Amino acid sequence: MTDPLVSANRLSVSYRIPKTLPWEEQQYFEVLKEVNFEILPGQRLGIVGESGSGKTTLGRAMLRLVKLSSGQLLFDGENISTLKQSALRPMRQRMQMIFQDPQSSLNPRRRIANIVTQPLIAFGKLPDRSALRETASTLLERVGLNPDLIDRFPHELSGGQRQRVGIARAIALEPKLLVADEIVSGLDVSSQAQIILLLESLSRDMDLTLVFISHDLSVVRKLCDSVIVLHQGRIAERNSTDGLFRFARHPYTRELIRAIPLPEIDDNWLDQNNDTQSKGGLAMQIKNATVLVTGANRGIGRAYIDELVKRGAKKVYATARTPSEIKTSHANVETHPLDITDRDAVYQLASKLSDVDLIINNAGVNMMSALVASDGLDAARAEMEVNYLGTLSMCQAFAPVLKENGGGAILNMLSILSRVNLPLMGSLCASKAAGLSLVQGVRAELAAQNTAVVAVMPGAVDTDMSKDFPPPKMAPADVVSAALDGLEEGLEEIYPGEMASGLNQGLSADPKAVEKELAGYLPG
Amino acid sequence: MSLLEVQDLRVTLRQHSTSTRLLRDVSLSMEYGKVLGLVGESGAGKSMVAKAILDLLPKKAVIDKGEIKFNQNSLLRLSVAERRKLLGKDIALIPQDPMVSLNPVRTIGTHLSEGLTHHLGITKAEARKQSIALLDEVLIRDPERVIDAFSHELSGGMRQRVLIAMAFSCSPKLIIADEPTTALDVTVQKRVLSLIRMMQRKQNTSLLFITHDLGVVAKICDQVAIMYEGRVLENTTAKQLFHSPGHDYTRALIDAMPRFDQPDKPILPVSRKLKEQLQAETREVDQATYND
Amino acid sequence: MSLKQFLQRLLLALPTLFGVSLVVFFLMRVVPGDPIAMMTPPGATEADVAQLRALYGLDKPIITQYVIWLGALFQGDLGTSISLRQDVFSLILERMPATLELAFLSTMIAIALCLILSLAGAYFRDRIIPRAVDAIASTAQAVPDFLWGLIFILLLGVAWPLFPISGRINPRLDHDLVSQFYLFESLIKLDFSLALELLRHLLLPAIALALPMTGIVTRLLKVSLEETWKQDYITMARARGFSRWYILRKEALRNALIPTVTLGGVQLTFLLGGTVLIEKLFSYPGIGNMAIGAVIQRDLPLIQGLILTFAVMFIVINLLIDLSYSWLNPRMRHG
Amino acid sequence: MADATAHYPSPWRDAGLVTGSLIVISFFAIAILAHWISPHDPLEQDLISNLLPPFWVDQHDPAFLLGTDSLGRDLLSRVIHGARIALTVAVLAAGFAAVLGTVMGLIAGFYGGWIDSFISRLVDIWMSFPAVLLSIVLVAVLGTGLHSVVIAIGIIDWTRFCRVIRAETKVQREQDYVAAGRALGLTGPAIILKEILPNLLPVLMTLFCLEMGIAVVVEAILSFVGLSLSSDAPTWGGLIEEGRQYVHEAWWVMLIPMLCILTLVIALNACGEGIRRVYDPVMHK
Repeated sequence: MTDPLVSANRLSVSYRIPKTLPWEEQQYFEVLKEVNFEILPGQRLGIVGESGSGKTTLGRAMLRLVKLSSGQLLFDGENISTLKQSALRPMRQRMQMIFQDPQSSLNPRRRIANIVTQPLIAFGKLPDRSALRETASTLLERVGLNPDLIDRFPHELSGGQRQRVGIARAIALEPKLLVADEIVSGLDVSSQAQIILLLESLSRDMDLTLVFISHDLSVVRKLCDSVIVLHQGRIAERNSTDGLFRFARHPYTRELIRAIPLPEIDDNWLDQNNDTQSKGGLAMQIKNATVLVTGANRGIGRAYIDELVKRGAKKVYATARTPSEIKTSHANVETHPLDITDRDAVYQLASKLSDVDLIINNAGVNMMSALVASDGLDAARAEMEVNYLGTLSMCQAFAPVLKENGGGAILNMLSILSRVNLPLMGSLCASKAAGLSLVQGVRAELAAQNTAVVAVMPGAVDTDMSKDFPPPKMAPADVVSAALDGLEEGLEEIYPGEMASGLNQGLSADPKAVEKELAGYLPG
Repeated sequence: MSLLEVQDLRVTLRQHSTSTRLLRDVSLSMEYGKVLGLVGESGAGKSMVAKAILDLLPKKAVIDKGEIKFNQNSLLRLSVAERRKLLGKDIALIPQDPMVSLNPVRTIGTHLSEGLTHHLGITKAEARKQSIALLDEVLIRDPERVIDAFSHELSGGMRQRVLIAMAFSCSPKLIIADEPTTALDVTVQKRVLSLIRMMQRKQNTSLLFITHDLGVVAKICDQVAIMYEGRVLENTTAKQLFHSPGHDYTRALIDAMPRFDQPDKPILPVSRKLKEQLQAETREVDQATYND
Repeated sequence: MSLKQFLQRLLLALPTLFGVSLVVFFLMRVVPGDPIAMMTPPGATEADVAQLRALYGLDKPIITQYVIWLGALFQGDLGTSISLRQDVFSLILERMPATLELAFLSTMIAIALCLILSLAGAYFRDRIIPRAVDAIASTAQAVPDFLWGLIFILLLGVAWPLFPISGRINPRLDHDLVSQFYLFESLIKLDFSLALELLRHLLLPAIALALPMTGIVTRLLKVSLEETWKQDYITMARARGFSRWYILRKEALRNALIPTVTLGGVQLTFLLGGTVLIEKLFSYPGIGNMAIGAVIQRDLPLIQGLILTFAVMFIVINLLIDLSYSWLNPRMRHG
Repeated sequence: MADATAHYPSPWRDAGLVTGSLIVISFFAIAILAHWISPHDPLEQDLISNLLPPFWVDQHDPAFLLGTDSLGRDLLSRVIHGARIALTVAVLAAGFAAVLGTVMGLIAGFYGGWIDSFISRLVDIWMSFPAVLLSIVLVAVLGTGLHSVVIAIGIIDWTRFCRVIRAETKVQREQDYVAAGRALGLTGPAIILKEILPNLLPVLMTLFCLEMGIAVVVEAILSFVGLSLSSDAPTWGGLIEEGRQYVHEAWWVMLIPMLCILTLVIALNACGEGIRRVYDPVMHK
């Protein structure tokens, strides 16, 4: 693996708040709060945030243009967090910046030729002054400007032209790292497109590492390969651009994305209440997701396939022990045979389906077996084999795939029986309880790789598996719909239906009463 | 029947010996209770249209020709005093930058109530009561406190809410919103847009919405006029615009937008050829109307 | 302004005051030139000089001298004037009202002129009035008070002798004023003929002092009003149908005053400092005139006392300006 | 990007600047050529023909175009030589104040922090004295003579430069082009001298012109109270002081030097304002 070009460890920047009276305690305003990140060579990193999020400060801190209050900053393997400006000077050839406001970043008293060659002169790379005009012309041509402009003053150019001059100055020294701070925000969409294309081609041709600071997610999506979302001085989320837009995890990121007005007529867009926040967990959008569903041949599994397609999933892998039973006519549904108790098969499939970002562990069995009242361990073993071990295999096999794809999610179909016990089905309940425990453990283990792990715990559902249960029973489609809503909202535990949510509330209020009540609930 | 009718409006800036056309025979028509989006890049003249309606044209800008009819009355034939009576009462403005559009030395309450006392002739006490109600209407929490606050004590989104309350305070027939969300963060923009549309629907106001962002147009406008160099290139419904844009320039604007939901969509700057063609057209228009 | 901010300003004034005392004290002693030489009348003997040295404590180390001087200062003891052989403090107290009356009248004239000129310049949109205001203001600003004084003496004192050009009151005039605030007292006593006589003496020096300040503040206030006029909140007010005069008064003036007040404060101290020369020019019996006399008489204690008095007045003016600034600008009020 | 095609107005088109500088240049020419163009020795007394009126008044003597003073010295010659003293003082004192004030202002404005507080406090202390009184005292302490006048004015008026330059430097320092300079690794002094100072030149030139005018007046004031050069040196202020004594008998003794000061000061102001109008993009914003 290549070494990062920039790496920041608990980087903080704070400003002193001026004291009114000398004996008051010094107050600080923290702009950046212990930020950690790495930038690999050649990467195009977008830094996104709203005003006051600290994004400009982060850009300037990277180049040590503001004073760091704590933390470590490595550039090209060298610790520059405490270097003096004089010691930094030679490194500045390798790191350059383009500023937000081309009006203020170009000295109004200098001609364009002097502005763009200034870096070369500062580093003694232009020993022959007679070459100045020629060099300046070449630089202007590289950024798509007419070389005739070299004798002009900045105020004689248009906004887009000035921004190009800023770019020309920044690339004059052929730096490794280029930080561009909101450089298209003041431009018309047409000039903006030109500047984006210019940056794209420059960074490709010059092997630049680009840090692109912007409030505009659409531009970042176009230009960058990975994104940091800053919120109130902290990194809310970091992911590949693709990953971020496909499953934005932080509620703030999701709000940002939802607030982008797409040029598509949508009468409801303004009515969608963007104050509904996530419930604190990681969330994932189904739209454009690639989903694998186990046990897709029956009840809930089938409902999942339909609902996923309806919600705009890019691709659905429907798996079952006997794939021929999966009935679907959608073009983007692909069937695969899979027995989740067959660990090798699970791993084989994982290596094949490398684009999955949502796993729905739906497969499960119910042997309708009591605990003490049954003889032997076969039923219990079979249930554990599928409900617990099979699901675990799936998690083990697909976790790296999800990581590769930016995080993704695992959604495990459990039951309210994970939380309560039913007489005569104790064995199933135990396996489902193990499943819940599994969810919690896997969630903790995969938190670092940004994978959501969700438990869905419905009450009785109207499927062939629970045909012996008395009503009321939920329709599978409703369960699925509630589960996916919860996932999109960022819930970690989803209780579809009244029965499940009622029991969940009861459990947190008075578990004993629930136990008593359920003692009389008998299937069949 | 339309509320606002701009007909062949031609505005020229006369400075020293040169004169520059700002608006080239602009015609627009707004229906009651509808939202008309006025779209263009900077310098397209969209704000100039607003200024002409609001009697805010710069001193050196002259209306050479054309007509602005509001409610069947010609605005340009009214006296200064008569026009002032309309402004703020029947025609209101939501400005671009909420950070600088409130007077820093006057309280929010003064801003709101001076319009009410001036235009509706109610007492100060009554105006204060109504102002609090207005702040409540634009979903400001704790209006009793905000009314005595100064603008620097409020966030950008709050200030824009106050300005929206000011605009709607006298139940105007027409509101001109001049890039009302350009200066705001995108999440705040969405809330402010929701609020503007809520108020607009509640009072059945006509809204002239000036913006450069086609995304915003798609979300709030019924009709759209595309402007370039002081000319209206296309005048159509929003649905039509995004379904099949009529003018090459409109299509070019849509093509130049990056879209976060379509990362693979190429972004194309407006081509030089198209711009040259448009500029040539502008010159033609100018020559043809030189002697008017 | 919050109490805290007021405290801050007071605290900031302390080092200034301390610095002032240092400068006043050491200026006379450290720079080349012997203060005793400055004080002694021609033809003094060695012994006289030594005696004088001891009398003023000048034979002690300089730091000790400073401490003694400062200590006396805190007790309101500014020493004894050499030329007038009187307590410096009471001398200053006696002359101060004359200067204060002059400065006050002058300030009032300046403020009134500034407001009238700049509001007129900003209100009218034709070509003549704003340009006339500009011309008046630049001339008033370009010519210093000293020259204005001379011009008035020549024009209104000599060529058309409409006004007296020296003194504060006709010395032959009998009056029964008890305080040194002649003008204020006569106004309180409703003795308008006396007040008029006093005003005739005051008017020329007061206008001469007021004009430069009027010029510079008018220009800034007018520019500031024009800048304010371009602000979006003014555009908002115009779009809401308020009249130009209403907007100018209610919306623009106070904002425009904010940058003006700071400059006005500086100009006010210049005005006060200008009394030194104007009083001399018009033989007006205030502390400024006294100061020049003290320098010519080489009256060290009196010079020190007077400079300190001016410095304290300047610092008070600056504090008042800070207060008015925060009254004008709500941003300052809430810290 | 208010106006992409804005140009600085041509200095030749600015009537104030052109007239002002023409007047100032002619004053300089007169001062330099004083020896050759003055009809009399400025110190030569002629007690018989004292207090002669200028040419436009009856009973004037054609040998003394602008009349004579109380000692019968030729006023024209005295005024011409006075210009020499006035301008020497103006250039030297304004130069002294400008260098001192600009250096302090740049340092305070650019570096901020304690050094800024220190310099600001120093300015506060300075501004707490009435300038005229302080210069009179200074000259009294230093002794009369050209050098004391120059030092007195410079030492007092550096604050005028310091305050403005400090404020402007603070504004410039926040501009991104300074950050761009830093990103290029330019050191503090290099940024001050190469990036910031050139942008302040118009302001500096304006201040310099205004300060020359102030110096001319202060020199006149010092002469007026008898503290400038030796008492018989032909200074404008000295003439005014003399004229003040005979103002009822011979008003022209006061009028003529006064007109000289007035013209020069207004011309210098016009130059200063003109430079600001023409060259200063900082002000244009």
